[in-house]
Amino acid sequence: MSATTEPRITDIGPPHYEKYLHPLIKKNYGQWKYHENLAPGVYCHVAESGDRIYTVRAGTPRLLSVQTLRIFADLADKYSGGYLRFTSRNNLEFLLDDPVRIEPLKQELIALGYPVGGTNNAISNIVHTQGWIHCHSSATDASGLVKCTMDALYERFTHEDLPAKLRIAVACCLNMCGAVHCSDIAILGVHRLPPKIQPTLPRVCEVPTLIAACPTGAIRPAVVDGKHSVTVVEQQCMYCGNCYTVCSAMPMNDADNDGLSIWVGGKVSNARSAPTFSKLAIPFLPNNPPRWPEVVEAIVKIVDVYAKHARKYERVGEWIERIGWPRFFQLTGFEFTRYHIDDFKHAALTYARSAHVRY
Amino acid sequence: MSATTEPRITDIGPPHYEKYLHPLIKKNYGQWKYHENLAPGVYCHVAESGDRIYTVRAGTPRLLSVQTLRIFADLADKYSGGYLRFTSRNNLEFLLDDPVRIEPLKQELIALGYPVGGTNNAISNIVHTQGWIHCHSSATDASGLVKCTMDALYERFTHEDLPAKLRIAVACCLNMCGAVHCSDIAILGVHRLPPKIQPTLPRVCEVPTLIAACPTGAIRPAVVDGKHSVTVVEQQCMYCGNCYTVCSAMPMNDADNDGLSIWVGGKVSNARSAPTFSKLAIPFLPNNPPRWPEVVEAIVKIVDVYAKHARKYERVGEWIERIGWPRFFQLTGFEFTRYHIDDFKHAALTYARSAHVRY
Amino acid sequence: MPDHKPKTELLDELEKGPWPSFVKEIKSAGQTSASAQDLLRQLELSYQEKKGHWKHGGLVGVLGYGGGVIGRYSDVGEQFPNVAHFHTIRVNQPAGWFYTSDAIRTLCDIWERHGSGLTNMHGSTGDIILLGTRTPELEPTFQELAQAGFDLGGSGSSFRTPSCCVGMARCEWACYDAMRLCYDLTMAYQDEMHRPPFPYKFKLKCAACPNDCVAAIARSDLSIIGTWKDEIQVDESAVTEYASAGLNIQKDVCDLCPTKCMAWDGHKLGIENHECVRCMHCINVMPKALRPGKGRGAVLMIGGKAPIMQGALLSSVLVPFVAADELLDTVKELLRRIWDFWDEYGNNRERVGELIQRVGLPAFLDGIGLDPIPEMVSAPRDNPYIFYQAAKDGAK
Amino acid sequence: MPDHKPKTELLDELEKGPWPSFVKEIKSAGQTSASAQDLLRQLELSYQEKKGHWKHGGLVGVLGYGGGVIGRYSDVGEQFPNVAHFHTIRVNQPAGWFYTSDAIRTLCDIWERHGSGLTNMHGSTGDIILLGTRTPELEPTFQELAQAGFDLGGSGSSFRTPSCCVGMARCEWACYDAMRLCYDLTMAYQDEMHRPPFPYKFKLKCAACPNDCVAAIARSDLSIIGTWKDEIQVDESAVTEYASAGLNIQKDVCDLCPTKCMAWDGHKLGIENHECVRCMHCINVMPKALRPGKGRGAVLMIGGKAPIMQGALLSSVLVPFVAADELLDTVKELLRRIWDFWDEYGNNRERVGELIQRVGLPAFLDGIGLDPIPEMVSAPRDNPYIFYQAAKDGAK
Ligand code: SRM
Ligand code: SRM
Ligand code: SRM
Ligand code: SRM
Ligand code: SF4
Ligand code: SF4
Ligand code: SF4
Ligand code: SF4
Ligand code: SF4
Ligand code: SF4
Ligand code: SF4
Ligand code: SF4
Repeated sequence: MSATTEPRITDIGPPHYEKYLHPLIKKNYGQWKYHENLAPGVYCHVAESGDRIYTVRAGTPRLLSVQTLRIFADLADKYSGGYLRFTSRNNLEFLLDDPVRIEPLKQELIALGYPVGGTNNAISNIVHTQGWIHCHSSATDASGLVKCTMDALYERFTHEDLPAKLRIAVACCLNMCGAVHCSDIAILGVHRLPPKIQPTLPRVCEVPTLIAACPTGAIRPAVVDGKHSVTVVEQQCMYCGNCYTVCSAMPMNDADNDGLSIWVGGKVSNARSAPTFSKLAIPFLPNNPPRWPEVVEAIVKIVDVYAKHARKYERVGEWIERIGWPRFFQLTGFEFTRYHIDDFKHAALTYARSAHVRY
Repeated sequence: MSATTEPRITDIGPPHYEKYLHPLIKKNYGQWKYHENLAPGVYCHVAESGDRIYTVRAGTPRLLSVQTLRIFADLADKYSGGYLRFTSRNNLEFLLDDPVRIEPLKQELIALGYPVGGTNNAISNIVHTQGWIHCHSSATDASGLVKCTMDALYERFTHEDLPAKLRIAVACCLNMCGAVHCSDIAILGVHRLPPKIQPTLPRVCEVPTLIAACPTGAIRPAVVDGKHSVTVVEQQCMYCGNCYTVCSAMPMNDADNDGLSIWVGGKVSNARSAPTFSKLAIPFLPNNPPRWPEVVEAIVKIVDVYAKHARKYERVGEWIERIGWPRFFQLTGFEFTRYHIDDFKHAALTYARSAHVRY
Repeated sequence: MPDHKPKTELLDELEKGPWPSFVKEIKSAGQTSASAQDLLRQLELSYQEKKGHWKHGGLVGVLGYGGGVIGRYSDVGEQFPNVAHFHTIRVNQPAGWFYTSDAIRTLCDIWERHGSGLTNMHGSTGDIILLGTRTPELEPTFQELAQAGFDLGGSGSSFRTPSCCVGMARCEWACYDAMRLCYDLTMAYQDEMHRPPFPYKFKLKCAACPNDCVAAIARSDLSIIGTWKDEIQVDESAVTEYASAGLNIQKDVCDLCPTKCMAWDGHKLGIENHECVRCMHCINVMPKALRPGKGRGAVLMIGGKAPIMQGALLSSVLVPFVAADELLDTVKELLRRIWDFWDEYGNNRERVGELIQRVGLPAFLDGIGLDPIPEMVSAPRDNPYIFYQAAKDGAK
Repeated sequence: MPDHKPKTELLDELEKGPWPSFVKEIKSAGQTSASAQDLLRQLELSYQEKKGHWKHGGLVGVLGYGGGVIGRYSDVGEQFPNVAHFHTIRVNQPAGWFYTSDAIRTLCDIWERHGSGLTNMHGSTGDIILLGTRTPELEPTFQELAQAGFDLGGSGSSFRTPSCCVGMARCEWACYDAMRLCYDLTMAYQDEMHRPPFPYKFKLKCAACPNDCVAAIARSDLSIIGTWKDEIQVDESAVTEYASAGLNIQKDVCDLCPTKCMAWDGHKLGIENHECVRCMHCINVMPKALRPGKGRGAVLMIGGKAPIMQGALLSSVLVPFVAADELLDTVKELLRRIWDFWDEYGNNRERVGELIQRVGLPAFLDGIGLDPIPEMVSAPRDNPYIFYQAAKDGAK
């Protein structure tokens, strides 16, 4: 350590957000009065002061190149004084003080291939994860699934004609990086074979840690070629991949058996009903890149049936709760199987414990 | 075995019920059209044929001497052609074809000390168990608790002025012989000390059976004086008494620590809301025979608060569900303690998992 | 007869007050029964000490039966010799708890001769409880009961005495003949009732409509709850009568319907029957105007029980609808399969509901040969821990 | 630069269709980045084989930090050398994801110099994700970011990058200043974020009202959800406007209120505020007429997480209300106690919600010194398996 070297900068935290706020937002911070939805993808927030800020929202693939980001920056300079933000669902928002610029911005965005919409009762962007782009755990690709699903639901993004908000999420393995477990519709990558234990465990893979990692106690100590290792009781494995997370010598990938499951009826907001988990709709669909037709068909089916049957303000789960799960399976034509019946820890609490039955 | 002895009669089952049915009931069996509530304790059922059968219901202590039963038989002969029945809550019902006899029967019942009522939105008889009368498991006496509680609620039996039905049950230990676990209000006898293991286990008490009997795994094998026995890890014991049920050498009774807990909001019917379990209201009240004033006071409090605040048709649990548990504790003045928070198997599912909060 | 007036200061307090007193009952039995007197004395001691005085029951019973009697011994038998042995006899009640005065007197006479003269009318399971006698009296009591047409009920790891609501005998809502089904099933399983064949007790209760006046869903391993498949029968003019009599149909009926499938426009009551969950509320409120549909039967539910030992369970849907005339056969066939599975896989003292919880409903359904259907669950699983089978058996 | 046009028949299919294509993004980065090109090639292979090609990550990072970088290696590195090492850098986003065009360009320039030129805007936790670089580039990237005012986010068993909704910056419903709280807490725990001190990850998210636009309740160990204590603010004339504009207030508002605490008589909207659970529905439907009350703050909720390993959890109520101006101090004090307890009793890889589930909420409350209150549970226990303590310590 020499006194002359410049001190290395650490622990400065993120930039302070105020630097990036539109002056009109800084002025009216915490003083907003109400908002109006001017068109799909376009909001106007009105402050107590009478000031108005206009938001134009566009869909993105989330995976963005620096080239594209620079285009967004240029658009911001051109239309919104250089101010932009991203939403919690990876949409892009431009913040305008002049309503006259809304339409030209929209047109330019659309021309560039970025759809304007996703607000109000539209289907917004799909929250998703890494998939084959960057993760070792993935049973499928996330970006590809998002692309083909949103292609099919494009009109639902640019129009706000659903009974309520509808949030879709994709996660490529049971770790569920995102809010797949609480989404109106979720696509979840699943493995269906136990880990293939490699002949020798690397040093980081400690046997007790491995045993503790298994939610069902399927992992047992074993001695292989005189070395401490483990075996998996296959009947007890439900392919969660947690052992693989803690030890690279337990890979799960399998081209034929990996695939997708579809979940429905979760939500996060406290509006009306309490936040709730997504429930199993389809236990398995094949991994069929590049366009996963079976998955897309199933999602579109759910959205269409929901759009047709739900009442205004009813989220997917609230609608199913009202009509009952048997009718959901009837209306969608999805098969109800043994897999739909929970058999994990709190399973018995999901059995139908009343004589309330619909015919 | 000699061919001359009369064959011993076995496995004949109960008498066929038809023998005991009032002719008017036999005639209109399955052909009832509707019923009317003529007065507390008095029903009229009208058949498709136009026939009418009148029911007069009276409360009993359930524990009945042959002397009293003969009095009931005499009343039946005098007023109802000899036909009578008991209800699923241990009330007595006389079945009359002549409405003129209703009033005299009522008067005679009341004069004999058997209150007429318990129908409709009255508090009916308390379903209960053996207690110190006949059971080895009991943490309290059931009959005594019923007597003092019903003395205090007498007017609620003879009047039908509650918002809905209100069912009370008493059980003298966690075996809950009855429907304590699904009652509007339940009084439950509890132990609060671990079993006192006797020095030597009788032969029927097998150690593996004992270990398996404990829901929390508190029982461990031990060798005492060279003999196979068990110990109890006191921190893990929650005094359920199941070990005592399977082995007499693990008695639980303790004059100072046994007592009562109060539970509310359970129901059995499918009317409106699904059947549901009773929830803990008061974790412990002392065993204070002969009149258990603390228990009676608590029950009366719950009934009064419910009567005052619930809406028509709302069962106790439905009412609390609407106003929220915090308000229930406020209104009754009962203390909310650590014991109210579940810590058994599915405990985590009872935590408040939404931002729905009342202030 | 010893001293006719035991000193019972504490219990005497319980003769006061308007509700009929069990102490009076014990005293009244005590007029002719020494054991009733000693019961009172022992009970007074319990009240003083805040402690029961009964020992763990032993195995007592009648010849050839493995149940029906609860053995009971006092731990202060020297002090109260007449209750040193004080066994209870469970007598199978007539379905619906109907009696004639003669039947009552017959029971009283037998019990006065052979026991304490004290009864419970009835026990929580439904039996006539004859409360307290000595071992030598058991067989004679049993034989006299049998002569009079009565038999013992269940105890131990047996098929327990079934019970049922009053149903068709006096209720307009009965969707199947609960008393008859209860009787027929009781007769069908006399052997299972009297010679305990199971890992633990098995209870069955019949409620003829969803009001469940026998608490079947909470207290029986197999709960048979009446319901209907078609449309609620509506008598329009009676609806109008209720409205003009002051019933607030919107508030008291429609708003409380759990599925909000009813509409009232001030004149006509509309019901979207395919949304109705057959809860009974509207029918309960307007018995003259509404009635269950005509396509009647029952939903079969499995697993109800008290807390010991894995926690209490309400029964859950096993078969959402069985037509009334197919009930007996269907229930018998199902019971055979359920009992086989329980027999093979159930642990000692494991109720069938707990077994299902342990092995999982899908495995149980496999075992008894039923297909999974969405009516069996309140919602499909929300956790992704799925035991895929096809994959296990090899890729497909 | 090798071949500018990798053959990607399958991925090319994903350039078709109206939704913006991530394949186009990778190709566009590929114009200047060899690793983006190899990423595309490896991805094409994955699409052909239906199988990922990333190996388990190793421990890589920047000096003095224990997190912020996700190590990643290809298992077909010989084939695609430019992604043989392909680590991700997590950069802590500005609160609310607000940027200026300059800030964006600065990030782009740094990342173009040091990495693949690919990003995620943003990662699910909230970070700016810089997708793919080699180990030697990590430290230089980090230092250039720092010069530009950016720092790394969390990974591993650390305090993870907090995130928040847009809140007061552009939402009329914000009940506390979520962006500010998020920023202040991020700054307060730089050490916990950069040098993993915990048994496992710990996430915190701030939603300024119960609509929870950052899914805090589902995805954060500590979820701070704005709410109010007093009465909903009503602008009567605006209500009338909604009604005359055709809103069916009875059906669309009152009937959907979860506690049915609203009444509409065609003229006036009544709200029984003490029954209101602050769900937001009525306010959402009539933003011009209704607003949260003035006594604002937040409910603190604990334990939200994804399924691994004991099953997913939604956060549950820990403190039902903290006034807005006390939030920072209260949260810091609570975090200290929670982390102490977790540190002492948590197992390796046990989220705090799972710890609470294992030891029980009462024990957790004891540990952090909070009193139990009924707001913490949806209902009191229904099983009678109570661990009485007073009795354990001796009779009382
Ligand atoms: C911009 C954003 C916050 C942010 O900081 O980025 C946001 C902004 C707004 N939300 Fe949101 N919500 C945002 C994510 C969410 C999320 C989180 C999520 O989807 O992962 C939720 C919870 C979703 C759920 O329950 O699963 C969410 C649940 C709501 C709700 C409740 C809807 C419901 O009935 O359940 C409202 C109220 C409404 O829409 O009536 C709402 C309303 C709003 C309003 C109208 C608030 C306002 O007055 O400004 C904003 C515009 C809404 C719109 O997009 O239609 N926002 N909102 C997020 C936009 C995401 C996107 O690009 O689509
Ligand atoms: C006689 C009896 C059946 C029997 O076979 O013995 C019976 C008989 C009737 N019940 Fe019941 N119920 C009887 C026990 C029950 C039980 C079981 C129990 O209490 O253990 C229940 C379930 C209670 C629960 O949910 O916890 C029960 C829940 C109902 C209900 C649903 C009430 C509700 O809103 O939840 C009705 C409908 C009503 O009252 O509107 C009902 C209605 C009726 C009607 C009106 C049916 C009819 O049309 O005849 C009968 C007279 C009711 C009354 O007593 O006011 N009966 N009824 C039982 C009388 C017990 C007693 O002496 O008090
Ligand atoms: C007599 C009776 C209580 C009463 O006063 O009415 C009774 C009394 C006893 N019950 Fe019970 N149970 C009685 C109905 C019930 C009911 C209610 C029912 O059947 O509808 C239940 C709850 C429903 C259920 O079975 O789950 C019930 C749940 C238990 C349990 C807990 C079972 C469980 O799985 O949770 C035990 C413990 C056991 O079996 O070891 C039990 C055990 C006992 C024992 C045999 C005590 C023991 O630990 O061995 C009691 C004998 C008392 C005695 O000396 O007379 N008793 N018991 C009831 C039977 C009378 C009859 O035949 O009509
Ligand atoms: C990058 C990201 C997904 C994305 O594409 O956005 C991600 C990627 C990974 N997550 Fe995640 N998680 C990401 C947000 C989440 C979220 C969402 C959130 O934070 O709001 C969750 C659910 C919430 C939660 O934490 O419970 C999440 C739940 C998990 C879990 C399961 C944790 C659990 O307790 O259930 C794991 C497994 C683990 O920690 O070992 C996990 C593990 C991983 C690892 C590190 C893989 C592993 O097994 O070690 C992934 C690295 C992928 C890679 O190579 O880049 N990731 N992960 C997200 C972080 C970006 C960011 O910093 O902004
Ligand atoms: S969901 Fe699984 S596969 Fe996808 S990014 Fe997260 S850990 Fe990786
Ligand atoms: S995949 Fe999951 S269930 Fe299977 S062995 Fe690994 S940790 Fe256990
Ligand atoms: S509840 Fe307990 S003490 Fe009472 S009769 Fe049943 S087993 Fe005996
Ligand atoms: S009383 Fe219950 S918890 Fe305690 S040792 Fe006995 S069986 Fe176990
Ligand atoms: S359960 Fe139904 S059918 Fe049986 S008595 Fe009760 S209301 Fe009548
Ligand atoms: S029976 Fe119940 S669910 Fe059906 S219409 Fe009547 S109130 Fe509604
Ligand atoms: S959570 Fe509430 S305050 Fe925050 S953006 Fe959403 S609606 Fe507005
Ligand atoms: S916020 Fe929700 S609970 Fe409160 S009044 Fe409005 S709709 Fe009802």
